[in-house]
Amino acid sequence: MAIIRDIMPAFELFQPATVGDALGLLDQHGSDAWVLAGGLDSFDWLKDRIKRPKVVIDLSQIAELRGVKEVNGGLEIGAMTTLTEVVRNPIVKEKFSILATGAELAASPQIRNQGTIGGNVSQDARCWYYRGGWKCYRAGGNICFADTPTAVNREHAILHADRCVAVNPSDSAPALIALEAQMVIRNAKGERVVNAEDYFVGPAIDITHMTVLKPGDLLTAIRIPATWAGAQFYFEKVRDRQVWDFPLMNVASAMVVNGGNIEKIRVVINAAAATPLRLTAVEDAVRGQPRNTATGEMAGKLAIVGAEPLRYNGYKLPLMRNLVKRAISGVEEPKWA
Amino acid sequence: MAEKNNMEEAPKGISRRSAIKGVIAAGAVSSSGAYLFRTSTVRAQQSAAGSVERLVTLNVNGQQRRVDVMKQETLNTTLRYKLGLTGSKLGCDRSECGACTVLIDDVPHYSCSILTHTTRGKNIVSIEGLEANGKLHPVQQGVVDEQGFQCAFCMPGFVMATVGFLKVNPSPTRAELAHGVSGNLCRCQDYDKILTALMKGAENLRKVS
Amino acid sequence: MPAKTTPNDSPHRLVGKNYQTPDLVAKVTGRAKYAEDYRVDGMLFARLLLSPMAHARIRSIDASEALAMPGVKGILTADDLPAPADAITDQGVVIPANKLGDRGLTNEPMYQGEPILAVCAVDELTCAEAIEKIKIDYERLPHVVDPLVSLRPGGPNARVQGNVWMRPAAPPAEPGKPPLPPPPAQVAELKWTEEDFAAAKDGQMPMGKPAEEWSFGDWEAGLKSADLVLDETFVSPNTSHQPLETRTTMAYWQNGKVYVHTGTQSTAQTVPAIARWLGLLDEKKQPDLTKVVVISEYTGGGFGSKITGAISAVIPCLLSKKVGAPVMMRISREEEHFIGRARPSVHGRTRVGFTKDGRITAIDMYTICDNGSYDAQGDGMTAGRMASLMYQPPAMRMRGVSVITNTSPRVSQSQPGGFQGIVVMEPILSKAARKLGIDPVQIHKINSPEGKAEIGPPVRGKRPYITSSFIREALDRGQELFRWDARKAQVKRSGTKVRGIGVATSCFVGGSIGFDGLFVIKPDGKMYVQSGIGNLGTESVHDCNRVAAEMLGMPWDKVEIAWGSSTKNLPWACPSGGSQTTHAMTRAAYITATDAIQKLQQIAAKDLGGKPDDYVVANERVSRKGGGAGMSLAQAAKRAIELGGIYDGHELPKGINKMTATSATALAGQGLLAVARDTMPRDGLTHSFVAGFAEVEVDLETGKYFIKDYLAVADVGTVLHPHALGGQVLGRSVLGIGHALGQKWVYDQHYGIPLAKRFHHNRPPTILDVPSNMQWDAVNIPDPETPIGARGIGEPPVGAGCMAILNALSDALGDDVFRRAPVMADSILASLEAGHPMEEGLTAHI
Amino acid sequence: MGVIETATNPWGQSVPIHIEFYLMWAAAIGGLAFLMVHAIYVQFLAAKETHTYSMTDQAAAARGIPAKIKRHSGVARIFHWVMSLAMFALLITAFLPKMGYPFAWVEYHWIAGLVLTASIIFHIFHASFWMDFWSIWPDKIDIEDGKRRWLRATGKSAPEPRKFAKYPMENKMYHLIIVLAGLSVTLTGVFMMKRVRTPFFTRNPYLFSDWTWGMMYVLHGLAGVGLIGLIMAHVYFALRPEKFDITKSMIGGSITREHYLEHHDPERWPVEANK
Repeated sequence: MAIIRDIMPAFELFQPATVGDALGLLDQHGSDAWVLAGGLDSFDWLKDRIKRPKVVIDLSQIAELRGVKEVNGGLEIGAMTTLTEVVRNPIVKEKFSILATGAELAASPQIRNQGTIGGNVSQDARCWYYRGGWKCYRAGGNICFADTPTAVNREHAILHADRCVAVNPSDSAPALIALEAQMVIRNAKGERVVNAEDYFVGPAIDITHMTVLKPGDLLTAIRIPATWAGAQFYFEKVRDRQVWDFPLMNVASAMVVNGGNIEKIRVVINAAAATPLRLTAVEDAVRGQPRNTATGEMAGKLAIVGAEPLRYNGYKLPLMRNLVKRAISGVEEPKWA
Repeated sequence: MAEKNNMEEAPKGISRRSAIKGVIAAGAVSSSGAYLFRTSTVRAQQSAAGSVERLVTLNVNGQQRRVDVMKQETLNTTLRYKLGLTGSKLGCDRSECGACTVLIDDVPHYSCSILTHTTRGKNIVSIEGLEANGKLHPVQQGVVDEQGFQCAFCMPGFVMATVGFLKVNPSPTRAELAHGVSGNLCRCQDYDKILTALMKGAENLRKVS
Repeated sequence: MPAKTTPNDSPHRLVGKNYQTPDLVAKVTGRAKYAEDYRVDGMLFARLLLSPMAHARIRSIDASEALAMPGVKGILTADDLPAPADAITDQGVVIPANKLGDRGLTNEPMYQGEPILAVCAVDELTCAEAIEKIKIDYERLPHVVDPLVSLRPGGPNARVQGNVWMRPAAPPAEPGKPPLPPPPAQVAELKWTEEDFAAAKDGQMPMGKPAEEWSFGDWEAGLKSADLVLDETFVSPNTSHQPLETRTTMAYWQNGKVYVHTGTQSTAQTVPAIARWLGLLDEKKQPDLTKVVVISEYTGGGFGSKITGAISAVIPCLLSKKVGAPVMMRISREEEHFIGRARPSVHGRTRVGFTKDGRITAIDMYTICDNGSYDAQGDGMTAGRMASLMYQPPAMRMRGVSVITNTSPRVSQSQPGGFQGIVVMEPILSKAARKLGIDPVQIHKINSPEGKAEIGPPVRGKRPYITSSFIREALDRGQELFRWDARKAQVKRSGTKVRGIGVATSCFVGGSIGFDGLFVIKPDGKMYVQSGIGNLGTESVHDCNRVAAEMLGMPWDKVEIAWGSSTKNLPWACPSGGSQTTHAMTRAAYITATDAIQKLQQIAAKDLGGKPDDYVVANERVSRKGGGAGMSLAQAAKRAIELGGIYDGHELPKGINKMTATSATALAGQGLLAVARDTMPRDGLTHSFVAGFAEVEVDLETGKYFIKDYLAVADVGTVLHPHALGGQVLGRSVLGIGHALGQKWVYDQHYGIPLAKRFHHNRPPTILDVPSNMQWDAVNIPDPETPIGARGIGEPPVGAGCMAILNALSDALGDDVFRRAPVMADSILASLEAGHPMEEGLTAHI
Repeated sequence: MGVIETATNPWGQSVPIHIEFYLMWAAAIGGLAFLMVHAIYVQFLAAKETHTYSMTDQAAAARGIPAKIKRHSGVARIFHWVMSLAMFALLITAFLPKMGYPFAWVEYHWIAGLVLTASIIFHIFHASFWMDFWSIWPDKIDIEDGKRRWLRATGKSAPEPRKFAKYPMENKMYHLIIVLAGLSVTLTGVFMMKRVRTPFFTRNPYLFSDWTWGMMYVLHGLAGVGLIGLIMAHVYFALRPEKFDITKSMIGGSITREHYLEHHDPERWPVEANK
């Protein structure tokens, strides 16, 4: 079949007004259905004619999926809340600013105006072989084109690669994991809640999916507990272009410092592996330590133990080391006299 | 051109399951111009019960426009090929360049990357809708004042992004405005002059409002 | 930084002043129509089927299932294309057709993404579904995407015929006769030896047998006598032109004429181009200009890629003829990546000798140009030519080879070859400055051209020279405006940040000659100017005519400009490319205005007595010198119609272009018609110059760097239109900066397939990648060899932009951190970590 | 539903990538069906076996045939069990994720594969130099006897089949099929290790053409699903009471003299007499 791109194939479109209706439709259409949130990831697949769902279920009309609610000092963010709405939310800004920072660094203003927090955490890998329609492991094939002697894999994984070397590109995911967020998933049978760090799934377990969502599942909300409200946060994203670019790597940390010592901490890195990585070994090592450069450096070195670079992504080792360091001891800003 | 029709604004948020389960016959609306992306003669797109109806009313530039819209149709296609509004350009069709930017309920969106059906019941403003009473919008006037832009293929998108951004931040610094329009690409790379022109536009807008 | 300088202190009435161009309101209201904005009754759509393979031969095409689909109207394959026709210029010179050129569709795809056929249907969705039903039997052929791989012994050839473009030497001239031009370039096979490859060490570019070579002076002695000799390899990237408007075209036929709505850099020159591509030739085998109408009021960028439109335009033209309906062929962004042309990458290895005080003694340069799949690209050799001008070596050897690869076709992009020459040379200059302890601005000044400086190899025993250069003045101005010395003294490192400053100079052709002007002064007293220039928003389509209006004392609001459609009786004009237009078309405007003035003087003398010389033209009147009798231009226009003959265009001068003559004839009798061809003398070749200054700040922990400030100072002769000039100076600077920051191509070498096809892969700079306040200035010294003194500007800022940034970066980080452009966070970080350049220097497309 | 799943390679060519995974269920169901049919046949339809012996126990004892007859050396038994463990590990790691129980299987799979490969290589050497190499391959008599059994089972008259040499016909046939499947799966598997990350090689999926690789995956898959059925059958027979003696011999190493006399022909499998 000759290949042609850039014209969306026809599909049946449903715009349910309630979550219940949406779940009913998902249940009815099973794996034929494609869930459309903001659509920024979906339309690429559809316009490239690589994915051809029979049915598209557009969640845009479901009011209950949208908005930020304060719950017990924490937040419940509807999955269809746009990134801009998250960024501009006063409580997010005040108590959980790391999420605002991360979300604001995603993509471009127009994308943030339409792209949703649920979509941002559930987005697919951006490996250019995979997105180019090459039939790789992630696409159900039997090869990883990005890890071959001639592959160009500058943006790919240095950790936990298993056949597939793609990375998770989300900017809000590491912030959410640092905040100990929980994902609320509903399907026709009921609701389940998973920790943000368990929401993502690596290729070793499921090579064709990025998250634990199964056909019929809907991410309906993200809950942020009060636990880390007002903690010390650090978020940094390194990217090639200062807008509309995926992270070469990003880091998020939430920290409670007491008397100069790190009392509580969560550190998360993304674009290093197929899932955002919570660095528990680093957390354990720095807990109780003074928050200073030495601790940061130790943490950085520890973070990259076991990392395996590919031909073109060796820079990700020092990058991850330095970002983890900064996430713990901060960045030394220049003092130009 | 599509007929103007004030009668049938699609109610927002109605459960489609409970809505009328009508299958609109293909070709029923042939008034929407000849340049249709599969809307009429070739192959009827079957509608399943409960799915969206193809005949919709859109609020574009303050007018109610009745139009036959394919399920997979993007707003940009509808504007350009069905409503004759070719001011919104298609530069990449992948939400990367911003040339297609329009305002939907005052918020800048890439019209190439939103389904027309998603915009039912919302106020859509394209570059053609900025002029009022034969006068350029202050932001447009800023561009004229400063001879902003070169080839100007990106211009409608930049102007719309600016108009949207200024609704949130009417007095931006140069750097803030640059962030505001950073979802738009100019390949003539005339960013400096563009920014000067848009800053002038912001100034013009502050004067009139 | 000082406030932005706007050279608006022009002594002229119109020239050098800002004004509102006549196309601006249409653009800002969305009413401006680009090719895809046109709608015609019964319009059909076409889409392309592209080759999935990097190199293949098509055995058979089975489109029966597609053609049987309802709504499918037709198919166009390479077999439907007319055979490439030789071109014959109006001087009768035969330009033989390139039989190995791009024809729009092909049966031997030379790169992945090359169009094989087009399907026409009632809508795009039907086209797409039909294309998916077409079965093509391909025979896969060997492919190569890396020039060095192809040059290896036994390496694959991208074409069946070979892997390099060779230019056979010109036949020896017969005594007493002018030398014959060299025959056109031919494809041949060239392989280097294992020894050639083994001789290159530590990331150096290997150098085997070249395809082309020139030299002047004793370069060997120059290198031998030098106090410092640097031998550096540097690689420039392949970059797509990526105009924001793709090469979408809509075409239909009416009364035997094809109407083509498309983007182009030259309304005038696209007419013969399309006629030739379509095989529409007259009895003299010249393109039949009466059969083609080009409509292109607005073009969404070209940068060299739409120089006379695009060959793909023939597809909707021919499909439209075949199916008997208008056909719109929208080109998607991805298709634009494949067929939209790109700048060829150049691998350069250069040995440069310096004296202790920084003067270059000799240059020995070798370039490998990644030619892409089709026409021979001259960028590699032009690099040497421009280096010979910019750095004024007393002696130089230039060698080069342009290697054909199975990658998308290349074509000139802003500063073609000149850019690569600057990119290859500037790191050496900046390294030499550090090694010799000379200020970087100084080392540029020491080696800069001045006045009628020489350029390139000798022609007939003598080296050609340029018209003028004031780059030293630009460097002085920049040094001051940028506060170079103060910045040099500032602290370099603080925290994790290092900052550095850089300067680079750059040059390119700044104008051509020999084009036509045409306007009519009508009895309504208005001046109706015909402009054949393409409208790319550089505003030269309007700006150049300000010269004529100025000379005639015509108020600007009484000037009407016709442009954008060949139905509008346009004169022959240069394409808006290669920075030709400002120079060429102000000259044409000047000579045409001179023609008008002479005619006005003659009419006045006829009616009012005396000699024509007794009259002057000013303030919309032609009147006797020192006051007295006169008539308004409106009256003169009326008289011109009565007089007829040369005055109203019924009689035309010899030597003007055929297109101009046809247009003038159509306009005859409407008023005083001025028409002329630029035959004015010019001593030297016109070139323009830019000095770029940059400060960057690098984060040593992430490898990311940010441009803190940028200033470009242009030496472009007289400033014509400050707003437009500023747009060009900084716009083209940012195009160059993009080459420093991240623009490149990426290919999978195994399959020969491009991976970076989207904006976020190819990374053209965004508004946040450059400072939100950039600066520019122009020295504004007129070029002595052209009446208005204006030269073109489009090209030189590019190289200066790219290399001022990279020189600033090496000022911050030291030598040997990077050796190819673009320089991105990954290579900086990895190299800093390792203490030596980590990025693969020579592998193509990574 | 075909046997091979194809995909479009980057050049737009259709190439095989692996078997259709429903074959896994087909093999399992097929295997199960065979067992059930066999069990039913043996239970209800087959003529009850009459026990005949080559000679009396006493006669055998008199001839010095020991009470325990060595069937498998210790080394051979270790080999068998190592191999069987590897095989189970391989089957579980290969098919459990496909059956909807995802886990990180790849590393276990190739490690088990290496164990299997190593044990097979060992076995080949061992069998070639330290065992009676030919004893496991069907010979002319086996084929003739096979025919006889078939004729008799289908109610036709045929001479009585002779008793077996060291290995019964089923054993030999089974071994033969296992050899084919095992070699297919291990040979392709070793090459496939070039496609995943191991400490041994740099990954290089471009070692062969897309088509060759695809066929290798298909062969690996076919042999793999084949092994599902084969292993099921093997386990089934090992547990069947009439074969249990043989199963025990794979643990203890010996069969009883009685079993020997009943099933084997001392002429074809001479046993060293007690000295």
